Amino acid sequence: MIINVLVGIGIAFFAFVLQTSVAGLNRKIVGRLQKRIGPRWYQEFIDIFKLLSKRSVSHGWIFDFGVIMALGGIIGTAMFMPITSNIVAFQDYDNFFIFVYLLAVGMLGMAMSASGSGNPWASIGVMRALTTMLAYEVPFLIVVLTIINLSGTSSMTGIQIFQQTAGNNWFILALPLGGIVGFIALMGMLGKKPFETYIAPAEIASGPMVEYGGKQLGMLFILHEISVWIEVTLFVHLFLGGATNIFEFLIKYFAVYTLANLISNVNGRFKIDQVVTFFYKWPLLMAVTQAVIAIYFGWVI
Amino acid sequence: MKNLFGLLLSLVLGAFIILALNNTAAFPAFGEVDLADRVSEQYFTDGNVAEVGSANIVTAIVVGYRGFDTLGEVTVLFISALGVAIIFGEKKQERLDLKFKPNFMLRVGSRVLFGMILITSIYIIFHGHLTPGGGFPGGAIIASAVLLLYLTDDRFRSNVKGFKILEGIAGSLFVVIGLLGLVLVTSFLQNFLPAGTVGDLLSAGIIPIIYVLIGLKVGSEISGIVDNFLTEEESA
Amino acid sequence: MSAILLVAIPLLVAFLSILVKKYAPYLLIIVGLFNLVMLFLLQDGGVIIGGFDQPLGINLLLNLYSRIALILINALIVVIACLNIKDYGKYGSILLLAMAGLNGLVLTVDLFNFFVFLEISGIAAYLITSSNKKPTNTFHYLALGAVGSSLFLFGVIILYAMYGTLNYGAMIEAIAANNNYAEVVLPFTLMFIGLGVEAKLLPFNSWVKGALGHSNTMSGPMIASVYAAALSFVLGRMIDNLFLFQGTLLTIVTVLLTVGILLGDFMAFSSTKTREILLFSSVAQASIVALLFVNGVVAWAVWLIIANALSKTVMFLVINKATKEVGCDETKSLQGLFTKNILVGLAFTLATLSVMGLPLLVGFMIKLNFLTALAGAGQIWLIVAILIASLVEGIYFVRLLVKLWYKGENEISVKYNLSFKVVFVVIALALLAFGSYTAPMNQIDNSVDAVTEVVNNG
Amino acid sequence: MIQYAAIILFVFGLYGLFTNRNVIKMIVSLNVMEVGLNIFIISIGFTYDGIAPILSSTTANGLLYVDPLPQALVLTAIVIGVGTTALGLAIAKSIHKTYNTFDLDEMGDKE
Amino acid sequence: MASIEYLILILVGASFLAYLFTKLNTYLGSVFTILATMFVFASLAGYGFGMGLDTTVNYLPWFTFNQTYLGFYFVIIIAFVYLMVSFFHPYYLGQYKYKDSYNMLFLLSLAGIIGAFYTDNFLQLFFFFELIIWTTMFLIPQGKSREAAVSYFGFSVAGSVAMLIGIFLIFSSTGQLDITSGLAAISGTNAIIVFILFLIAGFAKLGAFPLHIWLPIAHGNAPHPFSPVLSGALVKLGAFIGILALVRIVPTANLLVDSINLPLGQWLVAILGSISIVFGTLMAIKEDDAKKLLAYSSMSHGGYILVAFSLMNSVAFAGGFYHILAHAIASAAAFMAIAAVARATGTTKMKELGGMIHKMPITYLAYLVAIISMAGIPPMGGFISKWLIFMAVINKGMIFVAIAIFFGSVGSFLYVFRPLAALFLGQEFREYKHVKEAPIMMLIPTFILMGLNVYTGVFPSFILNFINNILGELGYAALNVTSSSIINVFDGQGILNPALISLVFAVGVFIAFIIFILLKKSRSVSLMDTYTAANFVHDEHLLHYSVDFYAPLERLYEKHTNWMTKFYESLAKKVKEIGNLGKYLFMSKNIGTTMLWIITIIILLLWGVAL
Repeated sequence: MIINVLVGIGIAFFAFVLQTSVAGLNRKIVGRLQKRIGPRWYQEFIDIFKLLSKRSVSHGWIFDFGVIMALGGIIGTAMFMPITSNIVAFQDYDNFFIFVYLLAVGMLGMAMSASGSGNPWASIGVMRALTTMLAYEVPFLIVVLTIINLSGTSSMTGIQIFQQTAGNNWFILALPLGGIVGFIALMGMLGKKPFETYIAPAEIASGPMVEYGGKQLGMLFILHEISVWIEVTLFVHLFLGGATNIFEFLIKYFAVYTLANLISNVNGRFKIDQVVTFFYKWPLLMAVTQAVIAIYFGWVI
Repeated sequence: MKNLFGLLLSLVLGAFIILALNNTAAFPAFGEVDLADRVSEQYFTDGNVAEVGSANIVTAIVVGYRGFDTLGEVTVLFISALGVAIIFGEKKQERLDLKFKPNFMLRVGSRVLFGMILITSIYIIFHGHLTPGGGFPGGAIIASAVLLLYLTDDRFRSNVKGFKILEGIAGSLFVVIGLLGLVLVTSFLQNFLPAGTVGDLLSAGIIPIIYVLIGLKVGSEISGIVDNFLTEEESA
Repeated sequence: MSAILLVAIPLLVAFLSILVKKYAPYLLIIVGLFNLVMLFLLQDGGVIIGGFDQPLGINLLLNLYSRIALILINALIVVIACLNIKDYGKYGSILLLAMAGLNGLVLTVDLFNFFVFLEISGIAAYLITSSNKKPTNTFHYLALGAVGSSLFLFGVIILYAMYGTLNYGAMIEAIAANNNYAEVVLPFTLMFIGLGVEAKLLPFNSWVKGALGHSNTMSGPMIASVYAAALSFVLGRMIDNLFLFQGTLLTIVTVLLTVGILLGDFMAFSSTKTREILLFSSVAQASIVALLFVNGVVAWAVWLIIANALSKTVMFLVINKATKEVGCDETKSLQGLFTKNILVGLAFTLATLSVMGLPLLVGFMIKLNFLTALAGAGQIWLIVAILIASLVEGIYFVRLLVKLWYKGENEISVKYNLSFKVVFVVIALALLAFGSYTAPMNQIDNSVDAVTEVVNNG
Repeated sequence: MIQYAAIILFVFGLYGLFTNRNVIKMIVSLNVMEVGLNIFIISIGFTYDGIAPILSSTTANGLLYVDPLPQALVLTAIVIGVGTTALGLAIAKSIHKTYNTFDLDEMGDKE
Repeated sequence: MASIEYLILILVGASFLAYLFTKLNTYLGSVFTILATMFVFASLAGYGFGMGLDTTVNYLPWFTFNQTYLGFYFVIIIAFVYLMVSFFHPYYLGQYKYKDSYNMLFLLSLAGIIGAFYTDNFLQLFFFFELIIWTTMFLIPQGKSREAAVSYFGFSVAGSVAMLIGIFLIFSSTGQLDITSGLAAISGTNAIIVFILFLIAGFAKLGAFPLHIWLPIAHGNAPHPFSPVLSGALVKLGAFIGILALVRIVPTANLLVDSINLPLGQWLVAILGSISIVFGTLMAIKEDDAKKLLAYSSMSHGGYILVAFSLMNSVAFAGGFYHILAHAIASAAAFMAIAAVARATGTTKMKELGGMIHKMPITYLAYLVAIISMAGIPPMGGFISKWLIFMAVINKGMIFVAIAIFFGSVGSFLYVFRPLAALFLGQEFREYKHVKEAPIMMLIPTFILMGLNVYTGVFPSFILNFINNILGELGYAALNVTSSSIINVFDGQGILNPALISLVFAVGVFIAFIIFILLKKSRSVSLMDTYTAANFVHDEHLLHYSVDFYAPLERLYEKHTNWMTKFYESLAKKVKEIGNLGKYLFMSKNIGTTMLWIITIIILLLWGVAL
């Protein structure tokens, strides 16, 4: 049992390192796009460790406890996540719904501490984050419903194995509409440009993060990096057939994150109710038609 | 318009009732009534007639066989008189001025007529069990006599108190006779006096007594009602 | 010592009471108690009057059914008399006559005699309603009552013409022997409508709104519980034994009664005056009782009549006393009535719950059993109608209770003297006790009101 | 024939009650109805060659009598009619005292 | 050897004693109520689990009791909620008008509940069902509004009337009056009608979609200590009736679409359940009064229960049963926390409250634990039941129900967070400076409920084993539950080990805590000292964001939120109109109309004979 926990912590640390470096690389790529060199690839590490070393301000015990609970929740979720179809901390216990709900614990912790800080902008930011979550969650879960229903299992490794078996191909090909909806939902989860209203710096003083500084902000950055890793790995395992070895995983991971980042950089930003109406119009429609086609008529490419 | 519709509807109702009665075989057509298949045939058997002893079979039924109905009926009149009194309230009453001043001749003449009317009513009451009539018509005639006095004399006030007492006593005597029947013989209102021979004055047991009581009661009640109608509160 | 005394003694005392005006109410109470004592001593059986047996003379019948009815009527009249000695003293003799009339009505087994007693109790009822000081309503009641009893007489005469007898038992045998349904429709319709007017069945009871809408502590309980109970008993006996309900007659009567139940409750739901709510609910209850008799559920109809009579007495007494002191019976003006007098409030609530048919109260046991009996007879649609009506009834009664228990804007203080409280508590406890201990309720069965020919003299 | 006339009279009484709004007229139509009914009751007992049910010493037995029972009943019915009419008129008088009109419509508004 | 009949008699006796004691002194009466409920709960828990209560009857001859696992499951939950709530009585009863009748009716309704669930006879079930309705109905007007009692009573009696019609339909068609054989015996169209009638009763009591108007009115305005009972315990009665219909009646309706393999009846119930989830969530997000918000949440959780019991397989049933327990505890805890705040501040409106955490931290923790369970987040019980329901729905592949369920679970996160942020967190208002934490007696139940929430979330095996007994009794395959995890029956792959999840979560928090401790200690600063972009604010009310918390979301559906209430109001108006029509037709002052009716009826009746 102890070994599994240690492996889990290893996975969580690996997640942090991988995502921070990939984020650094992406900053370089986006720089290149805008005809500038862009910062060093390890710039993200520097920012985080600079923040962690600073002495900051605290607005009461709930302010700190919320951050700890948030980061703890995200680390716990990451420990469950399988990297490839054979590297996983807790065999058979990596059920899909654990990730959806443990992410919610992270969200709850951050929301609590933000509201506890006493700054109205933080509460408004939290409200926006929750509304966006309500928006992208439902279409995403419908597509996942189709995947679980087809693959017959709700554990992540099971779904990977199902896609890797000879007969059927990746879900992004098998369920094209589902893949598109999954990617749009991923953009929402990551808070990339079109759906960035709740954490965008230009919006009301970067929403929930307004009162943080120093180690709290650093910890929130770590939280952000690990949650991005979880969401992207989820997308990889669900739609791109997971990975048999670590290198395949890294390539797929890098491809998905860079694509999402590139799309994000060319987009504007939705207002909050536009986000909700957008998600409940096209993505939900596509997800439902995909589900109806896949489950009722059984046409899976 | 509404009246026309009402008339039409009532005519339809009447027609329906008539047709319904025609269609039912058991309902005897007018006139072809056969006493045999009715209970009233037994009223004529000699045994029963002798037992009740009243020549006038209707009176035999009214007071003899179905005396309880008559008791009920007398109560109806009693309660109407009582009701009329209550509705007009208990305060002292005085004559309603009818703006009609009778002259002397009328006032005296009516006194004479009053006596004659009384005699006829007494006759009718006492011969109840022999000839048609009896307590009720007799009482009504007494009341009409009192009404005559009221109409002809605008200051005349009958002795209301007296009528009330007479009414009360007559009614209770009627019930007492009934109870005597229960005590002396077997059942309420049963004839405990000898029936006598059919046809002569002192026959048919308690029937004439009851009829006299009824006559007195009806007479006093109706005149009480007449008094109530022709008076109004004391405007003092 | 025969059942005739139950009618004769009140009549005798009534005739004497006009001589001694002041003591009429006390005489009434004495006679009432005497009747109650008599009722426990008399044994069952027929009574001959005038010395002649059944076909010629009139006879009365005292069986368990009429004994229950008489005990209920006399007891309630005594209770109402005791409570109204002070302000309605002068109606003592009227109540005596009403008692005589109702006793006669229940006892007699002769149709014409039944008509006479119907008339006596009717006129007594008109005079009782005249105590409300609303002559137009009394006139309305008188006119309808007269029409009703004339129709009834018409029906009786047609029956006499057909079968030659006026006695109940003989008539039933003659009809059974003849067994021709078509010819019996006309008399039974007329008699049913005649009785329907008095028993407050729906299309014929427009007088109820006037009579009970402005009732007082004497006329309210008298009309709503004593007269209603007596007429229901009598109507029930006639429906069960005499009336031959088949074919179109049965369907139309059932439709009339069901519409009566539903509309009664809807009308109560839509009215805001408290007395109107109570009177419409008693219209609905009367139709339910009639419906039960038509479907042969006699035992539980009897208990329903008793329970309704008791609860309506309490409710009308409470509301009429409050209206007299407050002046207006709108639910808004009576708000917060029970905040001061908790005991009266408790009794009123228990009575209302029993009428609604909620557990722990006798009303529930009765409702459940008669519905089961109806289900046994396969009358699902009647059950649906009754239950929907009881749902609407539940809502408007709760709306009333909630208003009465909690203070409104203006403060009202109504004082109930001790005798009122004693009566309320006794009735409320009876409703509660029989709600759980229902053993005695199962003694009587559906044949309780059969008119038997047993005759013994005296 | 008289029986049909009686029924029609009864129905006219009902019609009177049904359309009139004047209290006195209603009492009158009530009486018309009761008279119609009483005549009907009498007509029930009538036989064509029947004589009045009075036994007199001169008449031999074996004669055909009219049915005495309806006549007894009608006696009671008439008296009851009188009772109700008396009460009705009393109430009419008290109505007149309070609303000083006999027409039910006019007094409708003075609740 | 406790017997059910003794329990009921003791409770009835205790209720009268409570009436007398409360007349003497409120505190004494309430403590007596607590002892009475505790005694009943203890004897129930002691003997009940092993079905040990004897069912002999000697004082109430016509009652027959029998024990079922299903009945006991409900009784123990409801009795537990009653016990927890009774701790609140000493502090709240002071300000109510009819204190003594409060305690009496409280115990009487508990007696009704015990009777209702321990019977196999329909009429007896109806007897206790109605007893509960009217005893609780009299408690509601003691709170803020009077009309609440009327609408509560109206809908509950509508439900019980439907049930009674169903019972009599069964009785007239099969002659059976006991539940198990009665429900099994009916078939054909009767079965469908009874199914619908029982569901109307279930929906009315659960406050599910078509019959939900009374829920926010009754729960929102009920007296503070009574709302937890209303939403935690009494709503479960509807679930019980719903189970009778959905599980016991053999479905005869044809299958809708073969791929969903659900009978039409069950499918419609699932759709209605999902509509009430969505409707409840949307209305809860918009609600400003905390208690009304929680009422809408009970409505949407009622929808979950209905969906769970309409999927006809053991995993869904297990999820449904577990959800009944989890929701009962969570909503009772949440309502009690709000009640504690309401006692201290006097209002439950979120506009007027803020920053309660600083003065009432324990109540805050209780509320936090409760809403984590309500939102279905892992360490708490709500997650397991929601997980089971999700797995069942996904396996059945019902898409539209799935939309509603996912929307409901995410939406529940939104509306439970709203009171947390607006009520507890945010700025601390000046006027609530004097507010103290709830007294010890009130904190005992909150601690117990917190512990129970966590226990049901982390070690579900004991409860799931008991639920397996129920499933066995209902004739469904048991769920294979090992000591630590639930093996999902569908594919053997979906395994859930709640203990492991909590452990991993704890490890994560521990790591985060170490990171936090190692770094420099941050300077603590007052709540007013926040980044306000240079405009200086003195009044903390301005810095507290709580009004229209989800403004952008509310704007989307603001206009058409009360069409259901309008429907019921028009229904009531229709009945009034029919009443007035009846008065005009039959009760008019002139005698002509009645005469008209008499004449027409005679003509009608003579139609056959005369012509």
